Amino acid sequence: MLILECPYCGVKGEETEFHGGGEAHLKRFGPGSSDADFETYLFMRENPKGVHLERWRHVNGCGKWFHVARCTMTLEVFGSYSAQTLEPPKEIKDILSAKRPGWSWRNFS
Amino acid sequence: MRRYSAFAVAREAARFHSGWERAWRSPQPKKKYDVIIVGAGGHGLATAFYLGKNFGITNVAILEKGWLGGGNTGRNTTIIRSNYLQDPSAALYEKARSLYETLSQDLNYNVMFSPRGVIMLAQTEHEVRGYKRTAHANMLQGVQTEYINAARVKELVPIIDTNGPRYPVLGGLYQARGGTARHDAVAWGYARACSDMGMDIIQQCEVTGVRSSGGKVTGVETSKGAIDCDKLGLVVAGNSGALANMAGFRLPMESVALQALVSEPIKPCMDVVVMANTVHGYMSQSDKGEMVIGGGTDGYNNYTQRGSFHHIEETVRALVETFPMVSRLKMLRQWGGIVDVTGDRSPVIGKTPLGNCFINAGWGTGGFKAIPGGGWATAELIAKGEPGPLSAEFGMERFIEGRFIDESVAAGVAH
Amino acid sequence: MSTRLAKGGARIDRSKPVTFSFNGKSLKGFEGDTLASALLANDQMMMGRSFKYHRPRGVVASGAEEPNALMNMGEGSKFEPNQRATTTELFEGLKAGSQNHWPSLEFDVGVVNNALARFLPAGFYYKTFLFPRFAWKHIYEPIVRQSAGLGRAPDKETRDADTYEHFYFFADIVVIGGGLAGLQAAKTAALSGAKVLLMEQDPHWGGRASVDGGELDGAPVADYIAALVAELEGMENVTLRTRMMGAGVYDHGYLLGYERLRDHAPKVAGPRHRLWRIRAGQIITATGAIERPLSFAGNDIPGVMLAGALRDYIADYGVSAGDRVVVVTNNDDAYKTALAVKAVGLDVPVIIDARAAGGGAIADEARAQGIRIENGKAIAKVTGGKRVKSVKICAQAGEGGVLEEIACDAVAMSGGWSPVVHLWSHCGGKLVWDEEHAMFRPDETRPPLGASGEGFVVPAGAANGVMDMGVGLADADHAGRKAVEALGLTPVDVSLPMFDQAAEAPLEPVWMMPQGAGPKLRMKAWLDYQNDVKVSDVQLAAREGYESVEHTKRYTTLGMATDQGKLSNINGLAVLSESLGQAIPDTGTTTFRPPYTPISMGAIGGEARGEVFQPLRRTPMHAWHEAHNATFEPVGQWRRPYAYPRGEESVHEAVNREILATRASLGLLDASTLGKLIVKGPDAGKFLDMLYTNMMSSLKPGKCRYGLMCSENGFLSDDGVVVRLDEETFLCHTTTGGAERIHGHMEEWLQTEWWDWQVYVTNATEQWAQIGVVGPNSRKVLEKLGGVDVSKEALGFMEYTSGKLGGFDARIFRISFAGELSYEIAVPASQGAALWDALFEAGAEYDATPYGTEAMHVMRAEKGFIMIGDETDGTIIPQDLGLHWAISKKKEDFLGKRAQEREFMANPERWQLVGLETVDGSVIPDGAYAVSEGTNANGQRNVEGRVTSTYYSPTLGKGIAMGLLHKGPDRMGETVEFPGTDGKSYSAKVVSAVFYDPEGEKQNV
Amino acid sequence: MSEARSALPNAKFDGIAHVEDAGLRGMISFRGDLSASKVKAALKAVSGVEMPSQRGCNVTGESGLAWMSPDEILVMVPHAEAAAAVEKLSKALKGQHFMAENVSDARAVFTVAGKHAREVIGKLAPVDMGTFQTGEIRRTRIAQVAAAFWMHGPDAFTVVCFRSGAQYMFDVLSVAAQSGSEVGVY
Repeated sequence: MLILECPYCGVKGEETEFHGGGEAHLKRFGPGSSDADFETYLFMRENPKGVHLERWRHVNGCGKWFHVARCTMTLEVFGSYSAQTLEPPKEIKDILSAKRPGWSWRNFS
Repeated sequence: MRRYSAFAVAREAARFHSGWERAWRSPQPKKKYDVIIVGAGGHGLATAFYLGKNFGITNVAILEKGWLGGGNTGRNTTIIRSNYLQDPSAALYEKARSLYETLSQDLNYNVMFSPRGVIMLAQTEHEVRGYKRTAHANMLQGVQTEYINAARVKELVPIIDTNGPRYPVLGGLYQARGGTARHDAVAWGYARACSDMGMDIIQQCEVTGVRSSGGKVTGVETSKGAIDCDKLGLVVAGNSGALANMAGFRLPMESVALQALVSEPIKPCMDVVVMANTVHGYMSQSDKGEMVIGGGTDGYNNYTQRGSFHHIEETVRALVETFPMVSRLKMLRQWGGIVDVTGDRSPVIGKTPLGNCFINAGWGTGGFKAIPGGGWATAELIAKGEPGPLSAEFGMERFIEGRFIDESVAAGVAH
Repeated sequence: MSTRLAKGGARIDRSKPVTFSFNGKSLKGFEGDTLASALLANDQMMMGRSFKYHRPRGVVASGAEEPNALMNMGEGSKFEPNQRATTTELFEGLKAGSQNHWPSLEFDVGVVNNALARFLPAGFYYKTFLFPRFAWKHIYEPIVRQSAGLGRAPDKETRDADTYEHFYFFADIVVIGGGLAGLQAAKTAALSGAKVLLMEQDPHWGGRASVDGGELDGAPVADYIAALVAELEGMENVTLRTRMMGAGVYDHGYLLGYERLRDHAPKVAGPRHRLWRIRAGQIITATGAIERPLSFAGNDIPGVMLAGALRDYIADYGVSAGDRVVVVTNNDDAYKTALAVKAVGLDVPVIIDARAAGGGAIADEARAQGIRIENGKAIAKVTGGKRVKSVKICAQAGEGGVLEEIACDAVAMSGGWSPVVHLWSHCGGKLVWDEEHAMFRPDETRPPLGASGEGFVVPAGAANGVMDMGVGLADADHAGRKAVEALGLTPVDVSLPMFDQAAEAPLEPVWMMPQGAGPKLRMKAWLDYQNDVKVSDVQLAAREGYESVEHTKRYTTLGMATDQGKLSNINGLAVLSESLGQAIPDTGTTTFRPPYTPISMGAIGGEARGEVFQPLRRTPMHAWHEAHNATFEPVGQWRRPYAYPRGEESVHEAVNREILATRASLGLLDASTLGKLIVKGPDAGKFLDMLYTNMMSSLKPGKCRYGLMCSENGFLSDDGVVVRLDEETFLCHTTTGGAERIHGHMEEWLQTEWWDWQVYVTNATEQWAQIGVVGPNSRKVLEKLGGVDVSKEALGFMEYTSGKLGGFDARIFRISFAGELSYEIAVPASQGAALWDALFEAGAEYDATPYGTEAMHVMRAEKGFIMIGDETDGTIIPQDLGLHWAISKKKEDFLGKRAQEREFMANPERWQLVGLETVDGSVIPDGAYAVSEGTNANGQRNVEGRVTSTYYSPTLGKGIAMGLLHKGPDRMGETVEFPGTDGKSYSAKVVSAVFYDPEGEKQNV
Repeated sequence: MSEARSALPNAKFDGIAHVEDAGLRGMISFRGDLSASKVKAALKAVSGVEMPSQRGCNVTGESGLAWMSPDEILVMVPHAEAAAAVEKLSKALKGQHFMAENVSDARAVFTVAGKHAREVIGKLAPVDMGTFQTGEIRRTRIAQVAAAFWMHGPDAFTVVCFRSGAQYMFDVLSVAAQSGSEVGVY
C-alpha cells in the first residue's frame, strides 16, 4: 500500500486516494505519424525492473495529475513532480543518480 | 520412467517408499540444444512437452531461474474454463481445457482436473446480455456453455445469496466442464514427462543475456554459463519485459501484481467455481477445503510479488456480499503474483524481431487455464517457425494493425 | 489426567466460575481461562482429529501456534469453525465442539485412513486415482474432499449477525507485542518523544516473561511489568491496545492491526472485530519466540506437549497436563518445566536430555530436587492411543533400541525456540541462520524497505533471537533507539533493570530422535500435526526430487495448515536439508505471508455490507420511483427505474404500456443520471474539437449537437448532446455511467497534454435534476406550466433555452432520444422532485406516464439510435455504426483519428450496422450471431455478424433488432440466419435500422 | 414552487457521535488564477473571508472559502444567494479566464459532532485524525466515495459529498457512529 505525495496540494496520502495512470512522458503521435510510432505510443512500454517514471492522479483529492519516480523492485518512491513537463526535473534526476547510480530510463539518465 | 499407479504405491509401501525414483533429473546444461525454452513454468514445460510429443524434438533444455513451477503456475487460483467470447480465445482455451480432460493419463501424473463447473454470475442487465452473447458464440465455437437462470444458480451453489440487496443474481453463464486442477501438479507432471523424454530441466539457472548475430539468436548467457541453441522460446510471464530487453526488443506489456487468498479449510460447501465480475471476486473450494479467492490487480508496475491490501478488502467484501457465510470464515493466507498484461489483455504467442526467437507471454490473470493449449500452440510455432491456427491471431503484429482480441467486451462498459 | 490444581493461575479468577459446553457436555472453568486451559482442567486432553489420518489430537501449545485444538464455535448466525482453543477466552455460555470426525471425537470412522497410513504417503494422490478417467471427479475426489476440510461450513443461509469496522491510525512507531521486550522498546521510543502505538494479541501484558518467576531490579518480574504498563499508560503520546494482533506488514509502513473486541464478550453491543489500518513510521516487532517440537515416534499422541506450554498452563491457569510428566529436551529451558511440575507437587519421572553433556546449572538444580536426568538419551517411541501411556527410552546416538519404558501421562518436549519472524518477513525482511542457537533470526542488515528506501522494521528481544531476559531488555531498548533515530529524533537514555541469568549450557540441534531412527520410527514422527506430515514424508519428497523448499512444502503440505507451519517449518527444513546433504541456510525458508494468524473475513470487509456494501447513487426523484413500484436496474453506481409495473402487470407488459403511452401522448423519464460537464474558456471549442469526432467549435450558442467521443485507440467510448450555452461555455452531456469517466478523461488531456490551453471543466451532473418530457403532448404540458416560450418557432429541434418554467429555474433542451416531440428539462436538484410532481399534475389530463430505462431502450431502437454499451462494446469504431456523418472530415486531428487509419480499422470487411427484422415477427435472442457457411481453421462455425440490440416493439407489433453484419449496408433485403441457444434458428431480413418514423416527422413538429 | 430540498432533509443519527443532515448550502466551484489580486478581491467580496492558503478553509457561519486545488476554490454562501454570487463573480472578473459554477445542489452536507467525532471520521477516511485541526480542509475518500471535510468547532466536523451519495454517506457515518464502537484513542 503505497504512500504518495501530491505535489499540487501537498497531501501525503495512501494509494487509495490516487489512481495510477501508467508510464510517463509518452509522446503523442497523431495523424500523419507512422504505424510503428503510433504503436509505440499506445502500446510499447518500458516496464522496467528498477527506476520507473509514471503518472498518477490525486483522484480522491485535489484531482490533479502528477508524475512519480519509483522503483518497481522495492517500491521506493524517489519523488513526485509536476505533470506539466516533458522530462523529470533536475532535482528528481539528482535523487535518482544518488540512489541508483547509473540509472537510465528511456532516453533519460 | 516407472509408472505411477495404486499398485506401485502399494508395492512401495512394503518397503517404506524407499524405491521411488526422482520425478525429474537434475542435469548440468549441455553446450548446445536444438531448442532452449526459458522459463520452467506451466507454459514453458508444456511447450517443451508438446515439442517432444507432437514434433519429436527432444534435444531441449528448459532453463529456470528459480524452481520449476514457482512463478504464476504455483500462485494462481487454479480455475480452468474456456467460455471466452472471441473466436481465437475460445479456440485456444478450449483446446487447453480439452487437453486437461486427459492430462492426468497423458502425463501419468494426477493433476486432479476436476470439471466441477464454472459459473460467471450475471448481476446487471448488461451482464445478462453479455453472457447470452457469449453463450451464443460458444455454441458456434464448439464450447459447451449455457445461460442459466437465478434459480438454477442457487441450486448449483446453495451458499450463494441470489437476492442480495445490492446486486441480485439475475442468472449466469455456466460451463459444466470447466473446473479446477492442482496447479503444482500440472507443472510437476509436465516436468516429469519432459525429463523422461530426455529433456534437461535446469533449475537455479538464470538467463542473463541473449546472444544473437545477424538477426538470429545463437544462444543464451546464464548463471551456469553460455548455452547455444538453434531456436529460443521465451516463456517467462512477468519477466518477459526483462528478457525481451536482453534480446533487444520491447513488448506491449506491463507487469503488475495480482493477488489471491485462501480461507481456512472447512468441510465441502461449494462444488462449483463462481466468478462475480460486477463485484470483482471469484471463489472455489479446494479439495483441502480452503475457499480459494481471487482478487484484482494493482494499477501500477510492480515486481515484488506483493500487492496492496485494499484489493484484498474489495474482493472479500464482494464475496461476503455474494456468499454471506464467508463472513464467518477466516483468511489464512494471501499472496501475490506478477502478471504481464498486454494492451488488449489477451496473450501473445508469436514471433519476435529475432527470426528464431519466439515468445509466449502476456497471459495476464488467465494463464493457468491455458497451459496445455498455450504449450501446444507454442510448440507448433517453434517447431514450424510459423504460427498454426491456434496461435495465428495472437501475434504481436496485431497491435500495429489495430486488430485486438478484446475479452472485456462481454463485461463491457455501462450504458 | 489433566486437572485443575488447588492453587495458582496468575490469569484466572477463581471467584468467578464460568459455565461452558464442549461437544454438548456442560463444563466449568474460571474467568481468565482460555478454552484450552478450561478443557484441560476438565481432563479433556483430546481436542480434535488430524486432517489426513484423523488421528486423535490433544492440545500441544498455549498460544497462537496451536495446530490441533481447533473448534466449531457458537451457533446459528454466529457459528464459526476453526476457532483456536488456546486463544479463545472463556465466557459464560460458550459453546464449542471438536472438528473433523464422524460420528464423534471419541470414535471417528475416518481413522481408517490412519490404518492405511503406509499407503498414503506424501503426494500419494499424484500417483493414484488415475483410472478410469472419470473416476477422479465422480468417485475419488468427493471422498478426498469429505475426508479433508476441518471445521463445519457455516449454514448456507447464514448472514453474520455481528458487525465489523475499520480504523485508520497513524503513529511514529508501532510496537507489535506487549511482552517485556515490547514494553521496554515502547518506553524507550515514547520517552524519546515519538508517538507510539503498542499492541498485544493477548488480553494480558507481559507475555511469557512472568511465567518463570525471577526478579528484575530486585522486584518480581510481574511487578516490573505492571509498573512499566502503568508508566506507559500515563504517557500522552502512547496508545496501548490488548487483544490486538499485528496481522500483516505491507509496503510503506502499512500495518494491519486485528483487534478482537467482542470475541470474549459477545453479548455486549458494538463491533466484533476492528481492523486497524495503521501507517507506521517505524515498526518494532517484539513478537517473541515459539518453541519447537522434537521429532520422535508418537510425538502427536494427546498428552505430548511443548514444554513451555505445559508450564504456561501451570503458571497462568493453575492447570496440570498430567500427573507424571516426562520432559524431553535438547536445551536448558525445558528444565524449567520439570521444576514447575515438581513445584506443584506432581511427578517428573525423568528428564531425557539428548545432549551427551547434558544441561547447565539448571540441571544441577533439577537433580537437587531429586529429578532423574538421562543425558544423551532420546525417546524411541511414545505409547498410547488417545492419551500418552508411556515413553520408551533409547540412546540419542543410536537407532532406537529401547532401554527402558517409563509410564507417564504427559510428555513435555522442547527442541529449542524459534523467533517469530513473520512480521519482519512479510514485506521482504531477510533472515540469517544462527548456527549457535539453531534458528533463523532477522538479518538486521537486510530489513524490509519503506517508501524512502530505508528499513522500517526493527526486531526486538526474542523475536530478534535474543532469548535471555536481561539481554533481551537491552536489545529492546536498542530497537527503540534505532527506530527513534530512523525517524530523525534523538533517543533518550533509559536505565535498564538488572537481571541475573544463570549460565546455560548450549542447545544441541536435534532434528530426529533418535538420530539413526529407521523408517518405521520416522513414519510415526510428526512434523506438521494438523496436516499429518511426518519426517518420512519430507524425506520422500527429497528423494523424488522435490528439492526446493517450496516443492517440498507443496508436495507434502508441510506448513500449509491453519498454523502455517509455526511449529513445523524449521524442523521440516532441517529434515529436508539433512536429506539433501546441505546446510539449512542453503535450503532457505518458504515465504512468510500475511496474516500472522487467520483473521476474519468479516473484519476484512469492515462496514461494507448490506445497504452500504457499495455506494448506491440516487436521483432527487428516487423516493418517488420507490413509492411507485419501480423495478430498478443498476447502471454503474446509479440505480435507475427499469419500468413501473402496475397491479398485476408483468415488467414486460409495463414496458410495452409505457412505450405506447409515450408515443400516444406523454411520457416522463428521470434523466438526471446523464452526465453534465461544463467546459469553459477561450480554448473550449478547440478542446472539444479534439475530444469529439464532430466539429464542436462551429456550434452556435443556444444550439445542440449530438457528438461522439473515441478513445485514442479509436474505439467509440461515449456519446451525448453538446450544448453551447454561450460563446465560451459548453455543456457536454455524457452517458449515465460516463460522467466521472469522461470528466477524468478531459482533465487528463488538459493537465497532461494541452496544459497551455485555457479551459476549465466542472462536473455539474448532480447540480441538475433532468426530466425527459416526451410525446406528442409534451409541448402542451410545458406550455401549461408556462413561463418559457417552447413553441416550434421559439425553440426549434436541437435548440436550447432557459427561464422560469412554472416557477422553476429551468434549462430546456429540445432534443429527442425517442423520436417524438420531446424536451429535456433541467432544474437545480433541490427542485427536482417538485418539478417531477408538477409535471405529473399538469400532465394528468394527458395521461402522463413515467417510463423506465427499458422503454427508453426500445424507443431508441425503434428509431435506430445507437446505445453506448449495446451497439458498442469497446471494439467498435463510429464507422462500423454508419456514423460517418458525425466524423468531421475537416479536422486535422481528434482523439482516435490516427487509430482509425490503421489497417484493420480501415478495412472495408468490418461488420456494419443494419436493422434486422425476423421473417415471422419473433424476437431474435439477445447476443445471437449470424452464421455463414463452413468452419474456420480451428473448427469453429464461421460467423458474419451479430445482434447488438433486440426487442419486441409494441409500436410496430413485432420483433426488431439492430446488428452488425459483414458488408451489411450492401445487403438490404437479404435474409440471414441467427441460430439461438434455444435450438431454433431465427431468419431475419436485413433492413434499415430506422424502424419508426424514418422521415423524423414526429420529432420535428 | 415548493421549498428547495436537500437530499435527506432532517436525517439524524445518535451513537458515539451525532450525525445530521446540514441542509442546503450555497456552493460555487471557482476555478481561476488564485494568485491574481482581482480574483482574491472578488472572492473576498462574495464570501467575506480572506483567501485561504494551501488546504486551508476559512468559514464563518454559512459563508467561506475552501482551498480545493492550486486553481480551485470552493466558495460558500447561503443557499439562496448562490446564483447571485455567481453573477457577482462573473461581473467582477469579466474578461478574465475563470469558471464559477453553482454546484450547491450537487452536494450533500452533514455534520458529525461529539466527543468521538474524530474517531467516526477516522474509521472511514485514510487521514490522520490525530493531528487534524480547525482551519484545514481535507479532500479525500470516506469509505468508498470522494468527500471533503473540515472542522466547524471543537469535535465538530462538516462533511461534504455528492448529493447522489447522500444516503450512502449518512449510512456509513451512522454505522461508524454505532453505539459501543468507541475506539478511545482521541
